[in-house]
Amino acid sequence: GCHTQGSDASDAKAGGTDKVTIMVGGLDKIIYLPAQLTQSLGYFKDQGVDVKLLTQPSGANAENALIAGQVEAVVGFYDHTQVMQAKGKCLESVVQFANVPGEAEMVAAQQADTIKSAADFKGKKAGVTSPGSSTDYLTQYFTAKAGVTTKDYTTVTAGAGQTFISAMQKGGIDAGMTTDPTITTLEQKKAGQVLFDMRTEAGTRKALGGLYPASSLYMSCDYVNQHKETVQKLANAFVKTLGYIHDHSAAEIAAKMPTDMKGGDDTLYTSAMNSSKGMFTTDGKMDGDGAANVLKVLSFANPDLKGKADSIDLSKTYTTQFVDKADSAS
Amino acid sequence: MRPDIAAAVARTRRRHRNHRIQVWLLRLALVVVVLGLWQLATTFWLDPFFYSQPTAIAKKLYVWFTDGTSKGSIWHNIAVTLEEAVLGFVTGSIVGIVLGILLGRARLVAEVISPFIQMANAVPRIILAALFVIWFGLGLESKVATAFILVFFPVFFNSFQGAREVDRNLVNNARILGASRVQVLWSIVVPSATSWILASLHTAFGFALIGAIVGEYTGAEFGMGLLINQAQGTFDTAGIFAGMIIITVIALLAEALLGLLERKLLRWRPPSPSVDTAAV
Amino acid sequence: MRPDIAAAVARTRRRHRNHRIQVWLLRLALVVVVLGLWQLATTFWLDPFFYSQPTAIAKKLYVWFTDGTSKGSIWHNIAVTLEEAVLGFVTGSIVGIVLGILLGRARLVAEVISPFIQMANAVPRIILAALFVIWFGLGLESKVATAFILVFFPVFFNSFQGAREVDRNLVNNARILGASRVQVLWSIVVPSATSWILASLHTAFGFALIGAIVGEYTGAEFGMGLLINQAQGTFDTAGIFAGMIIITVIALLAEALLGLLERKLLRWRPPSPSVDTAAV
Amino acid sequence: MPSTAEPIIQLRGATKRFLSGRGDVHVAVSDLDLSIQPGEFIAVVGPTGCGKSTTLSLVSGLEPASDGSVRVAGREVTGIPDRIGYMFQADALMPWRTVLGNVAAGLKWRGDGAEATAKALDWVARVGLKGFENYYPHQLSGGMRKRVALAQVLVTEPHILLMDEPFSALDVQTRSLMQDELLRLWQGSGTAVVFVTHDLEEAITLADRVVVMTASPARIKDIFPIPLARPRQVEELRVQPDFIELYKHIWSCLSDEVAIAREEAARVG
Amino acid sequence: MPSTAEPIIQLRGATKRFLSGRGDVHVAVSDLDLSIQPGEFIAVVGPTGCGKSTTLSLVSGLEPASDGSVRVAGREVTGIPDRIGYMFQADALMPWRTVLGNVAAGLKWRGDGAEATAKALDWVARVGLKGFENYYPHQLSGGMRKRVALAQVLVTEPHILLMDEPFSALDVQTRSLMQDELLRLWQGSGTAVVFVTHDLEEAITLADRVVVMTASPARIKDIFPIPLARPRQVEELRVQPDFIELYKHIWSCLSDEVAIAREEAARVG
Ligand SMILES: Nc1ncnc2c1ncn2[C@@H]1O[C@H](COP(=O)(O)OP(=O)(O)OP(=O)(O)O)[C@@H](O)[C@H]1O
Ligand SMILES: Nc1ncnc2c1ncn2[C@@H]1O[C@H](COP(=O)(O)OP(=O)(O)OP(=O)(O)O)[C@@H](O)[C@H]1O
Ligand SMILES: [Mg+2]
Ligand SMILES: [Mg+2]
Repeated sequence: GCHTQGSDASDAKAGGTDKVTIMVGGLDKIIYLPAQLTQSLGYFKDQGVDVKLLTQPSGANAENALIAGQVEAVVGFYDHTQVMQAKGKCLESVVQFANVPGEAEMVAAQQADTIKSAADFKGKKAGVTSPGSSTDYLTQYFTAKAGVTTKDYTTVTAGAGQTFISAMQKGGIDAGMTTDPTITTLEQKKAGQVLFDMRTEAGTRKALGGLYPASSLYMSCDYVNQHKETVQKLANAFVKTLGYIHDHSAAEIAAKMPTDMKGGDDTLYTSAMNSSKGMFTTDGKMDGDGAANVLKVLSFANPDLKGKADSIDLSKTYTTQFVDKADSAS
Repeated sequence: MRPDIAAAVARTRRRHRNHRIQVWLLRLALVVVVLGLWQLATTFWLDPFFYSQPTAIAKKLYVWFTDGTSKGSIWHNIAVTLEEAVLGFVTGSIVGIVLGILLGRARLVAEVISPFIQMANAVPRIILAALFVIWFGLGLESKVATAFILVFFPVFFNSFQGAREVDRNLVNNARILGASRVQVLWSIVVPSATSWILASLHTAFGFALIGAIVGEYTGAEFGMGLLINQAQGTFDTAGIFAGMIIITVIALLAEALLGLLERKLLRWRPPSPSVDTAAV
Repeated sequence: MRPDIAAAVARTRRRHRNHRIQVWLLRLALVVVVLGLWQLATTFWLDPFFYSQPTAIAKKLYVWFTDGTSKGSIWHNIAVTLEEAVLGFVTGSIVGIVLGILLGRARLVAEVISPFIQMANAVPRIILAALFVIWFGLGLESKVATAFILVFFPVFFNSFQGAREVDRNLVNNARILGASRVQVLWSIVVPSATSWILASLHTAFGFALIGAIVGEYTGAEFGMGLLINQAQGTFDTAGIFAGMIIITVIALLAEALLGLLERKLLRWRPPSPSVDTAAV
Repeated sequence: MPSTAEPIIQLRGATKRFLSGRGDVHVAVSDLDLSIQPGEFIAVVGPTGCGKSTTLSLVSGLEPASDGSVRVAGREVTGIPDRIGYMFQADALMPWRTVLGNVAAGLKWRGDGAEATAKALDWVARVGLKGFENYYPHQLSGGMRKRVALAQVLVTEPHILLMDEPFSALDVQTRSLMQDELLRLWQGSGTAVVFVTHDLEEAITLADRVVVMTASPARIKDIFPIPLARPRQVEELRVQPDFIELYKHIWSCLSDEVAIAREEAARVG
Repeated sequence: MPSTAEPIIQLRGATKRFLSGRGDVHVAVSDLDLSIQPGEFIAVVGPTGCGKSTTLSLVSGLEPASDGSVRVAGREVTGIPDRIGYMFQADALMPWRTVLGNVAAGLKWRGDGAEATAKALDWVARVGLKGFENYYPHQLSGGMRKRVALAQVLVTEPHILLMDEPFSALDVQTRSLMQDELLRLWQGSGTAVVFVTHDLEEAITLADRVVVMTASPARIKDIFPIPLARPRQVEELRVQPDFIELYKHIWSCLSDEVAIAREEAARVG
């Protein structure tokens, strides 16, 4: 295929349909499920937007594609908008899928007796998906809250999915942060168990002392200002999907997803969905305190934001104007 | 032709055919043994979650080829990857061959530039793939660029060395006979370097496929890389292997084409002794 | 030595030295021009967010080498990556050379096996890297395995071809003189294939480094790949480039060592005409 | 010198065909019948391109015969027979070994490592290359390379010695020195020599029997015994009347063939 | 045949040194002085390894002189002079081209593509290889390859022809045919020929002057004019008394050198 580049396509309205390319930081991850689900449910089409979903294994390069103008929007972690502001780039979240990270800190089965709280991380190997990722920052933050510094334990890059599972089974990591369906798989294989469940508000507050809005749809501020109509249509579609998730059972949602994305194991996927589906918001709205909490975490761990919390204007990192309208529309 | 000679020629043909049959049987046997051991091992000792199973992979392939994938028809995904790989292969080989041969004959330029080429060769391609997305966008171009860069280096280095290995007698003779620099390049250096270049092309198409797939990893809408990436994300080990098998089969087909080309280009060679010349 | 001859020899030495100085000056000029253009372009036209800047990279390198990195001393990270790369390089080259030469001389086995090797060569290395982490864990082994697999194929293919290209006259002569199969291999095939093998080794160390880094990307505690991955994760373009520069410098040093080896092994060659033989 | 023992080399109806270019068959030698006794010195002459080198390659076991039988020391030739020496028409020195290394190679390969260097040094001197021991082949002239190849073969003391135009690149004087040396060595050694040359004088000077081959495809046209007394002194032989008589006799046979070869070539295509 | 025009080849004090193995210097030829007129036929003889091929490579511009001057057609040699032909001592045919392709190469490279094939076909026939046009070099015998190389050079009709032992791999009859052909072609063509050979008979038969070189390092020992009438008939010449006289005279000069060369070699190392 000869793919037209997103930036050219966005301005071209073919037969009254807006064309939008969205880069998803892992189309198959359950935390980013609304993207594929909206497509499967046909809500984009209903709104008159022609959406192309691209995928990328790590969220970090997604921003690059966004800033370089290769795509119009990214489905990824909200915290990137803050980091980007520190780098002088304005990005904003327009639909917030979840106010919790959707991650869980897992403890390897062999270490279940020794690691019972953040304070027990001393001298252990803590797995993260990749250095400089949100999992890295969250780990640093919750251990620091328990008085354990990064010097006291080893951070190990363990990837996501099978490499993570294998590392945990083989003792390559003693604990580690990951998302579903890895969490559910680890539990089923009895290779690890949940220490902090940041798929729920309670667990997130326990680990981080507040919410941590993560999975979201964000765009460059310029684009949002210049294409309000299109953004509104996207917001409408996503909010409708969030409603759908709320109103339907895990099995019903799973049935809407392409078989491939479930990895051929329907029951595993459904049970993972079941434990994760609670994290999604119903209205796509950002929790303001949560945004502030994100800044707190980042200004602790991210080298660009360290000690610069004051210089960040949170109001420029997200907007609820579109979801507000979408709510009233539905 | 005298009858005894005709008989001898027929004998040779027969021997060739028998040899080919033998080779294919041995290959088949090898495949069967490997698949059998794999199936056995994953049934009794190894966790198929990590190692998958031939039967599971076969099932996956069956589904892909009958029902299609979540990204549309498998053929479409293959076509996308193939297009990227072929473009990268063609451009990468051509540029590699041309630059390699030219630098191989231009000593001063080669001496000045070669450390930089060595450096460029050591740049990890995954990082480059990320940069290419920024420079060339998410479309075809960035994947072709990744495939290009993977193909370019081995082809370049072999062409370069091949151009330097040319028999000096041949070059001298051609120069005396009135060949210009360009003609020496074209009539002496290129044919001499052919076996070097072909040796690198044997690996190059595999690299082009890898490049296309690495490119698709960095962001794509369709393609085998995407399917594999997705399989990885969903713990679908059978899907990973199924994707790899499709890729390797493509590579084999390309290799077969390349073999034909090689036989054509190197027809002037003395046949290898063991199979071909024995008693016509 | 007669005085006029001594003078002539001295003249040759001088010419050699001048040539070397010239080459180094040209290289330096090239570096300066490229860096200058880069700095200029990123100051006036290009976004340094994507393209970074030589000055920013220099600063980053300075910090790394004085204050260290978030993953400890930069030397430690270099050492980790280097260890993985060297191990992968050594094992990959040895296995590649040995198998390549043996298969190059064993026609039937080669015919049976070669399609499988072609297939293996087309398996994308990032997928393999992930599989290796699963099979061998997060430690040294999985990175060495990735480096090994990247090094193995080019070396194997070149050794294979080199072993097949051997002058048949030489082999016949050796056999007549009483050389056993092993001796023919060792005394005729290996020296003949040396330039083929060395050509592949030139690319191989770069590949070993890439392998180590790809391995570290997939999972690691220390290493240059981790630093680059981290730089990517934090949008630190200068960090990405700084990491790449360190890697390429390592590759260059390795290349210099290899050059020494090459000159030693190929001492028997007629010197190339343009520089060496001109009027002693 | 021919003894009546069992022949050490025996060709019976030996034929060699090549597949040429586009599938047609080229008959290089056809129906050769020839028996050579141990210790016999045979010279082979014939027009260029007739198949002399091909005949040697059949005896050496490097090329299998297409038809007929080739026996060496009573055994059908399948691989390379024991204790055979073959000096090729083309250059076959190892470019990565020095003169000394090249000459010593055969002995080292056969496991006589201990005396290899001493013997090799001796042989390098015998072929007149003292002082060039550490030169690489590309640093030698054409004639010098030929002499290295000669030393390389002779140092292994073969029982059967096949030589393909060994002296054609040498000047006359060096050549007669080499011829003398060869005869001196061969005398009484029991080695059977098959010596291909295009120089009839050389053939008669050296051999017990001269084999004249026909134009392509080569057959044996005639075999001439050379009843000149041994030991022979190369330089003196040429002016003896028996020699001149023999020369004329064989020459008339050979020159017919050469003429046929030319006509043949002119007629074809 | 020598004219009194400006010499077409002129060596003055030409010297060539090589860096051998471990840094020592080998003097291959030293202080050569030689002038060759257009249309002259010069034969060069000398003991093997003395530097004959090196001398040709100086004239051809393939190797620069270490000292002294080499002028061709009045110009100092820096690259390859125009319209020069050089038949190498070693094999230099392109293995990937057929006989015809090899012979036609020179003309095609010089841009005479149109008649290249016709002329090449003619030359293939003249060297007696009709019928072998589509053979690849590896399918030919040693002598046949030499003849292809000969045709390859002659088809380009050079003004200066350097030949390094061109006929040494040919049988006597083919050789004299080739010699005749060469003389016939050269006669009146104005081509200057430098013909290296180790066969003094051949040298005298063909040349206007015979240059005898000394043992290594080569110098010119003597130059003998050959006052035999032209056109010469190769076969008949050999028995003429003048010829035999000349032969004896030059031979005594040459054989001294060969003897010195051997002693030299024996003394070194
Ligand atoms: N591989 C081959 N394929 C086809 N024809 C071949 C091959 N090898 C040799 N021939 C042919 O066989 C014939 C005999 O070749 P051979 O080398 O034996 O001749 P020769 O008598 O040694 O000649 P010379 O004296 O020139 O060396 C030639 O006509 C040659 O073309
Ligand atoms: N590249 C080189 N390096 C060192 N020495 C060389 C080199 N080339 C030639 N020589 C030496 O120069 C001398 C002359 O060599 P040349 O090839 O000119 O001899 P030639 O007279 O042609 O002998 P032949 O009749 O055997 O062909 C020889 O002693 C040789 O060892
Ligand atoms: Mg022959
Ligand atoms: Mg010579």
